[in-house]
Amino acid sequence: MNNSLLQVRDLSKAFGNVVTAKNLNFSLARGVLTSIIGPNGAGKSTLINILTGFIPPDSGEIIFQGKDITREPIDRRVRLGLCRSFQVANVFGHLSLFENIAIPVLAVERKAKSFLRSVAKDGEVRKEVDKILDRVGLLSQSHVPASALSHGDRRLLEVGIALAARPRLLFLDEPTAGMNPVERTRILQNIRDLSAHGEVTFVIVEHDMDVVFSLSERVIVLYRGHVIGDGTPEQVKGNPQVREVYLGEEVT
Amino acid sequence: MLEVEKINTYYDTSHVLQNVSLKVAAGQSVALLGRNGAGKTTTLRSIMGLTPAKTGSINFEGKQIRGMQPYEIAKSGVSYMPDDLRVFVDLTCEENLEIARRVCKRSGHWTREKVEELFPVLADRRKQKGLSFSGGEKKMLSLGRALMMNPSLVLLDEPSEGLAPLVVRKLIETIGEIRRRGLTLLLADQNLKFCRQVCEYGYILEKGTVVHEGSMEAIWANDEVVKRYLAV
Amino acid sequence: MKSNWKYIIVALMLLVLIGIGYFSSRFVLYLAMKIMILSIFAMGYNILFGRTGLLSFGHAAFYATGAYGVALCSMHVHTHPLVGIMVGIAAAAFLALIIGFFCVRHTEIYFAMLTLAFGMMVFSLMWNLRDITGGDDGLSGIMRGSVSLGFLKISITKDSQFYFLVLFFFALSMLLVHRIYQSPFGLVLAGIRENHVRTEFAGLGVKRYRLAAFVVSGAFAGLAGALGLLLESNVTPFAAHWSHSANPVLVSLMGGLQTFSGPIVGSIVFVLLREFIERFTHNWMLWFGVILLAIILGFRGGIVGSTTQLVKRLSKVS
Amino acid sequence: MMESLVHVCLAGISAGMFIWLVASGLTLIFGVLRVLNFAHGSFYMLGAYLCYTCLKFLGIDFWLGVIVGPLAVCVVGYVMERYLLRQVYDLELPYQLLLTFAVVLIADELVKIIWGAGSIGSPTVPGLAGSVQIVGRNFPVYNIFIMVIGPLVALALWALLEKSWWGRIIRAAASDREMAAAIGVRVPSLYTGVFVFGAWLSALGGALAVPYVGLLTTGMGEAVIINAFVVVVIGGLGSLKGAFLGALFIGLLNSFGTRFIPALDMFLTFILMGVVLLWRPQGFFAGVDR
Amino acid sequence: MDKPGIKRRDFVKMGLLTAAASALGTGVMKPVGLWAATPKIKGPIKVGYQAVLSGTLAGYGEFHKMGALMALEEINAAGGIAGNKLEMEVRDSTLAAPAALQNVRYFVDSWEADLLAGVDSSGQALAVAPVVGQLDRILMVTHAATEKLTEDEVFKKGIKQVFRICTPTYQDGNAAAFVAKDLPATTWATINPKYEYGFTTWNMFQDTLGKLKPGVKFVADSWAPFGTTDFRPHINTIMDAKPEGLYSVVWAGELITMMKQAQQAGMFDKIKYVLLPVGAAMDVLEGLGPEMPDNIWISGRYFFLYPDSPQNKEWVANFRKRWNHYPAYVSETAYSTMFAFKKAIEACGSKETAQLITALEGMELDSPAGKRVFRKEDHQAMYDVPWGLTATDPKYPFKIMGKQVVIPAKECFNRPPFEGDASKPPFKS
Repeated sequence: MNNSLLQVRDLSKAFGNVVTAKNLNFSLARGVLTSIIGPNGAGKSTLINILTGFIPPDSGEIIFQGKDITREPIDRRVRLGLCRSFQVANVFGHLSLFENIAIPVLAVERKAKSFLRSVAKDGEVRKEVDKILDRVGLLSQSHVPASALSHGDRRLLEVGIALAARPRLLFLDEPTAGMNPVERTRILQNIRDLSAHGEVTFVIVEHDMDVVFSLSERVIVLYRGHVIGDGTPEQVKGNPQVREVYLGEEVT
Repeated sequence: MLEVEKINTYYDTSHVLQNVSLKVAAGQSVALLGRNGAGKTTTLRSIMGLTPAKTGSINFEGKQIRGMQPYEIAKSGVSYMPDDLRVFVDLTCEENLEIARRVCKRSGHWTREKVEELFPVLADRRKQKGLSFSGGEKKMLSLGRALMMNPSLVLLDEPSEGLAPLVVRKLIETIGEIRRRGLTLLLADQNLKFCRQVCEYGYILEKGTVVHEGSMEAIWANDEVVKRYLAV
Repeated sequence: MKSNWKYIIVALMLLVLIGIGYFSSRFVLYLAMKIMILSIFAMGYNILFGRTGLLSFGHAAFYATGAYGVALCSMHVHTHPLVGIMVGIAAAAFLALIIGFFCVRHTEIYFAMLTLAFGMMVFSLMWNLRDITGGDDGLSGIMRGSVSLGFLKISITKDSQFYFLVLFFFALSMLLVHRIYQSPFGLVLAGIRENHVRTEFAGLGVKRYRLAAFVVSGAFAGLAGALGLLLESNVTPFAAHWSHSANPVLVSLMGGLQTFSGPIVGSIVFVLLREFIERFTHNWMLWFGVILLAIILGFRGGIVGSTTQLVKRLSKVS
Repeated sequence: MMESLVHVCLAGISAGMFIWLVASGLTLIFGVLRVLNFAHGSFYMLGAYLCYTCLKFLGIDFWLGVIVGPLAVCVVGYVMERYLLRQVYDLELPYQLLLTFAVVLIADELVKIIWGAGSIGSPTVPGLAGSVQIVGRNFPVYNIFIMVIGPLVALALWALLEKSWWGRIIRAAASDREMAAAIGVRVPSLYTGVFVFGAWLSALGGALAVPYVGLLTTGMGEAVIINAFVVVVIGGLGSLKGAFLGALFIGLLNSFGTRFIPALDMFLTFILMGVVLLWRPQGFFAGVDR
Repeated sequence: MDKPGIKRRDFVKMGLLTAAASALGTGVMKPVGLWAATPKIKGPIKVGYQAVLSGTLAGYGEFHKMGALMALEEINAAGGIAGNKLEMEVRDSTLAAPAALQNVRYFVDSWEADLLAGVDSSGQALAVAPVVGQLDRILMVTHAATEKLTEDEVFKKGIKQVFRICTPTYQDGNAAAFVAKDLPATTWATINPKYEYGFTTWNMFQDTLGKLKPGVKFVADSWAPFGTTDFRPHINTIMDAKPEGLYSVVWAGELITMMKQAQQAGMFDKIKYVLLPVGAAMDVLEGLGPEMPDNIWISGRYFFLYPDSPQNKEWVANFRKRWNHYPAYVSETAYSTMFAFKKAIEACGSKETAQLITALEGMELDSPAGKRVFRKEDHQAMYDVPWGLTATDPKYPFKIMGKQVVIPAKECFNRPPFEGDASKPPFKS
């Protein structure tokens, strides 16, 4: 278990009488690109929300890099290296791309509290921001406000912000939704590169099966708060239960 | 009955629907298929006028309804069951049903008694507020509310989602019952098998455009399409 | 090109202000000081309101604290205006820290109502602690001591002398606020306004930054209050009343919320408008209300915001 | 002591009912339209002045004044919603506050121009002028009347919202505006209707306040609006039951506070407001409501 | 974001430049005395008048205006002051100190007023006094009553530019005690405004009455904040204490409300002796109409039926003809202010402040309210105001001051120099 980055023990969460996570147990290994899939309402988003601190679980523990973070606030988790991107592009609308990326960069470099130095003049920050903007292919639009971006570009920016926080473990919630093929290729290439470097361990929640199966080393299938499939893409593809929930149960 | 032609819909600047066209004939039941985020919900919302389409035309019973207010569209005979159901939590079950009939002022087959006949559980919970309903009950209530408007076209978003197999089977029967009353259906669902049971024709959406259309049987038989756009 | 223009505008403005200090009549000086003091209040306030997106209805409490701070300091401790101003700022910032600690737990209307409640508590404290604050009569006749810098003693007794002290603090505040807006801290605040969830997920404790913004804006309110006291040599508890808190809100909205110069332009319009309307009619509130309506309905984004957009549109056309 | 306690209670309840009459409209408007209407106090003032005018100059009976005055205010409410507020629904809260604030300035000044600047002592209402003796001390009949009217208005509002179809539609639109539109509710018209109705309630409060306060002044709206705001906040923004109980509570708190801890006076109200917002932002009586 | 083009260094430079200019300015600059007084009477004589014209007390401003305007018309019709036209501008003081200060500065520095008058609240008067001193213009206070204005600002701090034509708090506090000492009541209570005016007058009343009639008890005090519309809790407090006498300086609209509510609660059945030092204000009497109970002790800063002199009668008649109103006390003080100015200017032949101060100090003025003398030490106008019991008179649609007693001002006003044995009203031991 040394290689385990994040461990989830007996995690449960219910909203009223709707159970969205029921005694979940799994661990995520460092460097293993994992996908979480499942039909609508399977509890994928809730799971990410719980793991990243957005929603407190009813019971269970979350261990990140050997540290119990179940009760840690969001910003602490982020600083420990646990970050996420959002399903709907969740960017700073009126701010320029540079500023969008600069916010997490400043947080990482612990410069966010400084109130008299100019952000624009900080060479280190500039370099880091430019590097990330370049990586997601938006460097040329550095001064454009995020709200003026196309949908796909905004998703790229979204992932860029998440990356800028220098996470060890990064949850990407539908990173390619609404992207055109070029953008999609770029983002996938990025994920592959970073994953191969071992800098970031990715966990992806996706509906696009092409993405899931071309990227992942491991796939976890959730259904109604339970894990109903877990393994390599091939294993999951062959799992009859998984096929069942995806195409609908036999109803005749 | 319903002719959607090349509509384009945006959320802010993101171009969600791109030249979506589809047709629903009177009495027909049509499925919108596709994975999450493909644009199914947006298509239904555009027809309902909730997220108005910027360009294109939506023709309903010979009338252009694109650009009309949602309440006008509702009064002209389109009703809508959203995927998140959205029953009025502050109203009792009975009020939820009756309000639709009263506001819409369309007469027809559906009365509260008929709806309660269709979903007996609603009769049991007549005086309870919508807040206390379980997911399945809310679904029936939301569907019942849509019927109470006595529409000629019903838009159903994810009717089978989150329902146990037994309930899905019941739902198929119910939809059959509804259709016998002469209603036209346009439903968006991910569950191919379910759609096959209740619809004749299907459109597959992917990234905001229609990528495939055909009779449900043809879609069902087309393994490649299913694999590519719908399955794991 | 564009940046040069802004540089020139600021330089021109300062030149004009210096010119006013030397050549204009005492009433113009007085109005200019009022405008500058209100600008300091509003610029600081806008760090919280326009920048961080939090609407406070209690900032008059900090203004009043700054004013009472100077008054009490010069009555009981020392008449040095700079010492008084420091005391005023410190007192206001400290109060803002305490009140802010509770208020930043909420946002939007709950935040506004909470600041209203705390502001009115401060108001009634100032009203009731008669031995210290002079009750509703307030403290008056606080004379300005001279600014002594050890080797140099500058008299500010006359308005024409005091003007330059106000101008100095106005320029300093502009510089500071501008720096804050350019700084990482300012950027984080804008991030909180745009998307506080995302800011949290950038690894930043949003509440602490909100509190910091609250304290900084409270400190500016304190500075404004301190200068206001030195100008008027008087303060009453009404300075802490919620209706006084409405002033910076009005000024920011009139000028333009998300602009640096909005509060300044708003202050100019606010003070001059009132002054001019009153010269024509005793029903000044009626016309003030009508003009306010026109600004809200006609100039969304405030005067500065709308003008900038108009200029942009025109320059695109040509 | 008994005598004192009873009268402190009575004073508190009647004051509470009086606040309630004003706060009910404010709560209703906030609950449905999500607009904090600063100009609510102006409706109150206009209601009072118009009722007074009917009473004094047109020679109409007070009761007719209570009906006619608020109805005239409805017209003002209609114009304000239709031509002003509707422009700013999509803008942020501060703009709405500013707009309604501008209306307050205009209304105050217009009242001054029309009715004059001085405060006007109002005539008493025939039939409700006297006092009755309750445990050794006089208590005005009119206050008893207010104590009856308050709950009656609450009851009528409750019946309207819970039992009438219009009320159900309002509740539906309040809980889900978009879905209400999708079942055929003309939401903009409904909003106008609710706003006008809220204005009517406030003006009714103003009309009934004429004999209660005994005085009409420009700016009388501002005097009640803060208390009404406090009530709306501690009742849980938008909850009518909460506002009713909140008003009663504030009335009693003021009465007992003035009698037994006079040093705190308005401090008390704002401490309560702060505590409620920190401790139960959903409203002091949220549990009671649902 | 904003002003991205401005480089840091540029901004610093600009700051330094400003700082340098500031230093230079304070060191070298001498203000140009545009406002310096004219050596001889030249051109019109301008009076800047401020009173509250908005909010709940706006009615007072209107009454100020009526009196001042009437005087202005009369003076100009009779050839002005020393042959010069009298001009007046009226501004809204909004009852707030900052507005009062701005008005004063506007009048003097922009409109170039020669004289100032008005001011309603004590807070405003105290705020304005030092500024008036700096601006060196005469200010005649026509409504604000705080004794601190004349004792502290004029007498102690020597702000000689300030005068007051209306009665101060002594009339409301001390004079009331003189009335109370002859009443059989031995226990007194108050509902008073919860601000300095209320506190001061109640203290004066207690002090003076305590000395005039040892053994009286003050059994309850209830303090109504500004803007109180519901006095019932306060009435309960008082009734619980069962006093024989009630003293209250609650004024204007609030007094109307209080009286109505006290009447309803039957308070006047139980408390027979009620003293309302500002109850004889016309807005109160007219506002209450027949609802004002009989036999309540009322006074004011002027009451239109006193003195019974031809001058007063004629004035009241003229006022009614001009405005269709009975004159309020602020109308009288505003009116008399203009004539005080006229007399002083004509006496010294100048509108220069220093000379006017000398002319005004000790000056006697025959006014509708009777003979006024501006006390030299503290610039307080000494004149007598009646106290009386409310009574019904079929000639008037409101209660008037019936049986009247007059406590001479010099009996009940504090005497300069305000310290030592003579600091209290002279007691007939």
